[in-house]
Amino acid sequence: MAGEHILETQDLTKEFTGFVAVRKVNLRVRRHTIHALIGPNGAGKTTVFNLLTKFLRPTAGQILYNGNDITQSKPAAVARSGMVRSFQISAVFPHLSVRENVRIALQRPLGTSFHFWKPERSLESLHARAEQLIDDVGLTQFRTAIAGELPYGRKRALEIATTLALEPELMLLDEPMAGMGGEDITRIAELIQTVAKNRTVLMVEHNLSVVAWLCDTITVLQRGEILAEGPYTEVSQNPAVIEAYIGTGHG
Amino acid sequence: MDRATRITFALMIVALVAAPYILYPVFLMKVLCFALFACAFNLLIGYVGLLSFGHAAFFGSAGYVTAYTVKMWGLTPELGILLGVLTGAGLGLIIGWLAIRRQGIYFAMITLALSQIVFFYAVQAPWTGGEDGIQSVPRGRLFGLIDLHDSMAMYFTVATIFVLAFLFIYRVIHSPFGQVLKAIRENEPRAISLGYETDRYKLLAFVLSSGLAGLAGGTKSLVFQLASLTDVQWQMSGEVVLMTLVGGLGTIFGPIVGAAVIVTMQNYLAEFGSWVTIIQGAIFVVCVLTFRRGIVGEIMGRFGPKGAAPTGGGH
Amino acid sequence: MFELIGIPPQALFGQLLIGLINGAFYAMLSLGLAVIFGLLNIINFTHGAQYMMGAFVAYLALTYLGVGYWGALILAPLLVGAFGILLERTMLHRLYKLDHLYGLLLTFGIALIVEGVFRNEYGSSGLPYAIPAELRGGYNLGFMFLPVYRAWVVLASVIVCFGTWFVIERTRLGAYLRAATENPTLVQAFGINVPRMITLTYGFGVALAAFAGVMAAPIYQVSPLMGANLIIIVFAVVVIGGMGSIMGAIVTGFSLGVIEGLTKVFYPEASNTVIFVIMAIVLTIKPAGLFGRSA
Amino acid sequence: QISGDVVKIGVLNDQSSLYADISGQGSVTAARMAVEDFGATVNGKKIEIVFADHQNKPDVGSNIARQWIDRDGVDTIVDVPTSSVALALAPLIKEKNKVFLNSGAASSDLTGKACQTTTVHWTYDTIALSKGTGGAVVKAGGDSWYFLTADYAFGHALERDTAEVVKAAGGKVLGQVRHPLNTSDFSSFLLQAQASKAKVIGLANAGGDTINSIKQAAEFGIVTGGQKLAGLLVFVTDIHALGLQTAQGLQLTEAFYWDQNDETRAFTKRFEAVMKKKPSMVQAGVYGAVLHYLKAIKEVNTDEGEKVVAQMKKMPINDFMTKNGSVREDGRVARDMYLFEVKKPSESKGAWDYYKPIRTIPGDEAYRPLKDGGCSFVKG
Amino acid sequence: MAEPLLSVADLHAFYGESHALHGMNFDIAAGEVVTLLGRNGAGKTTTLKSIMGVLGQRRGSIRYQGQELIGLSSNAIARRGIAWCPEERGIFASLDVEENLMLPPTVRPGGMSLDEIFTLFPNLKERLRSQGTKLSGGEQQMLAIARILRTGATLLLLDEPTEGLAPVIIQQIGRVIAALKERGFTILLVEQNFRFAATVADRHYVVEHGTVVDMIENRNLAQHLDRLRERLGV
Ligand SMILES: Nc1ncnc2c1ncn2[C@@H]1O[C@H](COP(=O)(O)OP(=O)(O)OP(=O)(O)O)[C@@H](O)[C@H]1O
Ligand SMILES: Nc1ncnc2c1ncn2[C@@H]1O[C@H](COP(=O)(O)OP(=O)(O)OP(=O)(O)O)[C@@H](O)[C@H]1O
Ligand SMILES: [Mg+2]
Ligand SMILES: [Mg+2]
Repeated sequence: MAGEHILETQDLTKEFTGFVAVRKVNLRVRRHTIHALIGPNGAGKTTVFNLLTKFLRPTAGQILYNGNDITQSKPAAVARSGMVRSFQISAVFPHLSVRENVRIALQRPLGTSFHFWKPERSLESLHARAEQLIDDVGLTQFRTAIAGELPYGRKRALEIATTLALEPELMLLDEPMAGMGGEDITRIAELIQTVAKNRTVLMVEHNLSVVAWLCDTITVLQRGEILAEGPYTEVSQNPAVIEAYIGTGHG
Repeated sequence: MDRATRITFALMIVALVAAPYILYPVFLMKVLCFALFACAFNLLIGYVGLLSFGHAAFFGSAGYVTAYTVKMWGLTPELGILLGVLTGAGLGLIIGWLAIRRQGIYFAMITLALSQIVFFYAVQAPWTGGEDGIQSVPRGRLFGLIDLHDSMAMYFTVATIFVLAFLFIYRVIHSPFGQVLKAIRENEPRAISLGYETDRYKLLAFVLSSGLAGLAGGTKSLVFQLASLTDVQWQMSGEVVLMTLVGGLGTIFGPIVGAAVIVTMQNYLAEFGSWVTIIQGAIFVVCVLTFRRGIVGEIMGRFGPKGAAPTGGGH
Repeated sequence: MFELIGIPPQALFGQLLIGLINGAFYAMLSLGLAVIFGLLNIINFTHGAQYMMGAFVAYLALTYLGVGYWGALILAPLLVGAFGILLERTMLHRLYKLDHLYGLLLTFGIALIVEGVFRNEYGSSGLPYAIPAELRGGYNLGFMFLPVYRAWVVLASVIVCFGTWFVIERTRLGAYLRAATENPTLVQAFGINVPRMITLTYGFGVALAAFAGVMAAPIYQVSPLMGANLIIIVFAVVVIGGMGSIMGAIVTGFSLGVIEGLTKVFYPEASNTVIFVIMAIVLTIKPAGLFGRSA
Repeated sequence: QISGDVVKIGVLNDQSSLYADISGQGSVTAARMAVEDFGATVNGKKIEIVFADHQNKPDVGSNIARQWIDRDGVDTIVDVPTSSVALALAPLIKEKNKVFLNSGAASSDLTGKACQTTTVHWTYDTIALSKGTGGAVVKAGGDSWYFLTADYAFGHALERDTAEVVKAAGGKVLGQVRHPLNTSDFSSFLLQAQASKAKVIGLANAGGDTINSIKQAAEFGIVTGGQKLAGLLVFVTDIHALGLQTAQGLQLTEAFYWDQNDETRAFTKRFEAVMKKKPSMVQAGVYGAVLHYLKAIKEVNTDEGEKVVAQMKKMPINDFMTKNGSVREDGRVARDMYLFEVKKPSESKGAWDYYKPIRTIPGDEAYRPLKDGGCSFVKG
Repeated sequence: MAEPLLSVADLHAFYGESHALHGMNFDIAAGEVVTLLGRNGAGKTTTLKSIMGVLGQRRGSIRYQGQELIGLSSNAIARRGIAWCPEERGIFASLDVEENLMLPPTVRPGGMSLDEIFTLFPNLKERLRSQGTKLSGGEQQMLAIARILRTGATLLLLDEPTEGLAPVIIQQIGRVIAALKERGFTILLVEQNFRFAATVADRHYVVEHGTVVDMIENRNLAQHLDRLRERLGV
């Protein structure tokens, strides 16, 4: 288990035809912390996520996860190694029930996922855990509902439950609160806090009060480059950040 | 199996046993072969959401291999069919490996393209006998014992093969593997982000499907004692799509019903001579316009539990 | 080095030119298919039948109305286009939200019906249609004899193709059409009458098929099945070009003609298969076809 | 000893595509006419006719045949164009000891390598066509050939047989190009044929392929350029589809033409009353075959295949199109064939007036000599 | 009070069998900025969809400038001067940013000019040539708003326009809305972020289970704050 940093990037760079979305980013995420990635729209946050989770290949630079270089590995491999993401545009399995959604995530560790000869019953052992996770995100009364018909906010909650099911060592959440009402926000925020106890969270979030409340470290991106880094109190005072992102008099 | 499925399955078995004493066995065997073929195809489209437009390649080439090995090398039928299955699966592995990374219509098209190349080979290769095909193939003795030239014996052999394959497919769909397939169909990037190498799962599904198609093709070539270009042509790939759709895409019994309907149609319409295609066309139009979820799909939609009905449409 | 392969250069020029000419045909045919798929998300398997109808209208117009080739060039697209609009209004429009499969199945069914009806009426071995007097004869290019009619085919096809391309890729109307394929609800909510627009587009695509049909009548067998044999190839062209990409269809159409032409010299048996080989290769390298917008 | 106390005749052919015009419903009508002329019964047993579409697919064909024989008690299967289907049926019918009266298929293998004691090949075959057309064309000075061949078994057979005839007659073959079935554009192949400088371009293909080749040959000035076309498998319906403007001057061999003599015209009149069009040689052949079959049954008073065919081989054939022909030991019907040339538009006196006779090829020279066929049960 | 610009009475809406709106009642006077607040799934989006006519099954009455909208097709409704910015943004992948921006036809004079739009959303100007969906989440949101400002529609339906936007941009949007109000636009705003809503709106309707359960004037928001908090569960 290498060092205090679970995730490190070195000069991470992504260029889209003639346009640099991420430029020489050196990101360090400390183990067992909640780390926020904020910045104006189009700063490159999602792109960074996509690079970290291998949904995009970097133009240059390296990614170290637990000390080993994962720059060349496949998305699924990365996920299996314990770094799991959620999506900005919510991602559930629309025609499966809420419980099945979570179960899909739970079944992988069983290692029977290629066993086309085993009966479905072999998965029922997972239901207890699944339902517990569902309760944790407050979807108890939706257990058997079809995911696609949940309102937007509920979908996000479900998505987080699925992500948690993988017992990730490092969670990457892209705007987990987007499109949620106050009540949900509070619940999810608390949820994140509890789960973060024994793991690490890297999140993109525009809701500054949430960021202030949850995050230990904050990295501000602008035009693909790191503008500032530090605890909220410090960063939020940084004039450059105020000018570029927070603006005057809280949104 | 849930109750409804159990009952239907039981009824199916009864029907299978009774049928040959009422209907013409060779015709029934044809239905069964195509039903099996359609089920194999449905495994892919219905449960992985992959539309293969090249399944004739597996069906047909398996037919050729079975016919050839039985006729020329004098293999026993079961060995011949086994080789057919392997051919289907092997070919499936190659074609699948090339195609699997493609999405939607492009997947359909690359499978079509590759199957057309197989077709070309079938036309050119000397051992397949051009458009004459491989003719008067001996049915031989099953396990060296049962003489399959007796059409009843042949029928019950085919029926057994069919039922076993059906159960196999059912199990695949309701296995842990099947669950992952469902997830992939619903939202692939999400499945990836949960740590599944979706391509591998799809490929395995593809190979299973093509192997089963091979089983159907091999069996058919014994039933008709003939392997011919018809079974490798793209029209055959089209036909199996039709059967599956008519019966009900993504329903476990749909393909069987679909195959039965289409084959019966072709069989009894044959006497209408030049009107066949018109009537056929009309039936497809009606199908699409009125009961789109296919016969079985509609029934499940009407009477079945909520959400049981397959989900027509989407991407 | 041509001699090495055993083909004198000028003969090869001839073959290349021929290829280009056939390419013009593929381009014209696939164009309609591409337009329809691109804008309606329907794989129009009736296209072959509609192409055939075009040719038949030409024949019927000549024998019963005494309307000649040039008249037919106008008449056929109008009539067949109208037929297309009828189809769209009565059936196709119910399928847009569904999977491609259903559109494909429906149009395939319609194709069967149409071809069946024509066969019952006019038999399967076809009907005569002569090259119009103005376009008989040919030019001697030294390395080959170029029939006037073929030259005309190329000219017409080039005009039609680029006209269509321009409208769809470079005009406001085109932008509406493209947007409507993605999210008709929203486009309509912007104040555009999407249903009507789509109907007309389908009519236009069908008209293109009919036009190609008339162009084909003098040089190809005019029979109920003339389209059935062609549709799959034309469809392949569209796919290689990238579904829905007009430019793709055009470029692929022409280049395919040439490649096919060469195959007819060096490995004639494979000349119907080469397209699929190319399709396989292209899709393996470029997942969404040459000009396709990958999802 | 008539099974099921009824003589059931199954007309199995292409009802819906390529060969529907030359066989199809027309053949059914011809069969009905034969039954009519024979009298509705044979030795007091009813005669019935059924028909079906084999879609030119061997498996569909053999499926229907099995069903007919096993379930519906059909005693003979008639017509069956498309060599591949015919070749698939011959052994099947033999196994069931029924009779196969083939009129529509071209392959000479039906009475050669693939011969069966229950097969009668009635109207024509690739050899007769190639001998007729090939021989005549070479005689007329067309002594260097280039083939446009459909890359299918029947195409190869047609090319092979014709090439032999040409060589035998002292001509030479300069080359051939094999095109896939259902090619729409032949200009490239035609250019190659042109480049070969051969005097004659032999079209060893059928249906749409032949029509397209001829149409485009005219367009590319092949004929005006001095080369001749020889259609090796051309039916009068194809000429109709081409129009005389394009087809004129083409030489071809057929076993029957509606406008040959009073008898043929009489038959045509009756046929046309039902079908609204002229009969093809295949349809005419079906009439002859069925009539002869019924006569044979009358004699032996059984419908067992072997016996009936044996009897058919004993009796001479005489009907409106066949004059003292005979069924040879190998099942080949030996009868005169006719070489025609397509008229110029100016010569044609109206609809369907297409051919002018060139010469008659007597039955004994029109077909392959018995011994050369390699038919298993032909002794000596 | 004068005849309202838009008045919704006893509006019911359905998704297949599921009944999403159970008799909505509210109205908007010309020139007003009104928000619909409510929890997830309350029916806010559905309301906008019903007004826009993109949702087939709806009952009740929606009167705009005195004319009934129910029964009209959505394009007809748009032509009357109503524009909609959907929750999921609906940026077109097959169009580049500029085409996306220029897509909606002008239905009335008096829309914003491109320059004005670019001063509001500088990001867009830089990315005019790139494919619409290649924009970042937030950029897509800006584009979605920008394009309906062009058309000159007088009633704007904005569904969570601040979702996923950086505070600076949110403030910009706030200014835009203010500016639009100046020009006499009428705006119906769906919001979760009621702190933002408070800065721009005249009145707030609170939606619960597909009906309006409360209406609060922005000026006396202060005293009703707890009531609202408790309703929204903030
Ligand atoms: N596939 C792509 N091709 C071209 N440009 C892209 C692509 N993806 C993103 N970009 C550009 O890269 C920049 C960063 O995008 P990104 O999605 O990372 O922004 P973001 O920080 O997530 O913004 P937001 O908070 O609005 O989601 C944007 O300007 C976007 O236009
Ligand atoms: N496509 C659909 N099919 C079935 N039910 C739906 C659909 N869309 C929405 N609903 C249901 O309609 C109700 C209202 O949904 P709506 O999207 O209007 O809520 P909302 O207030 O906009 O929530 P959010 O703040 O998350 O956008 C919800 O209960 C939801 O479950
Ligand atoms: Mg983002
Ligand atoms: Mg909403």
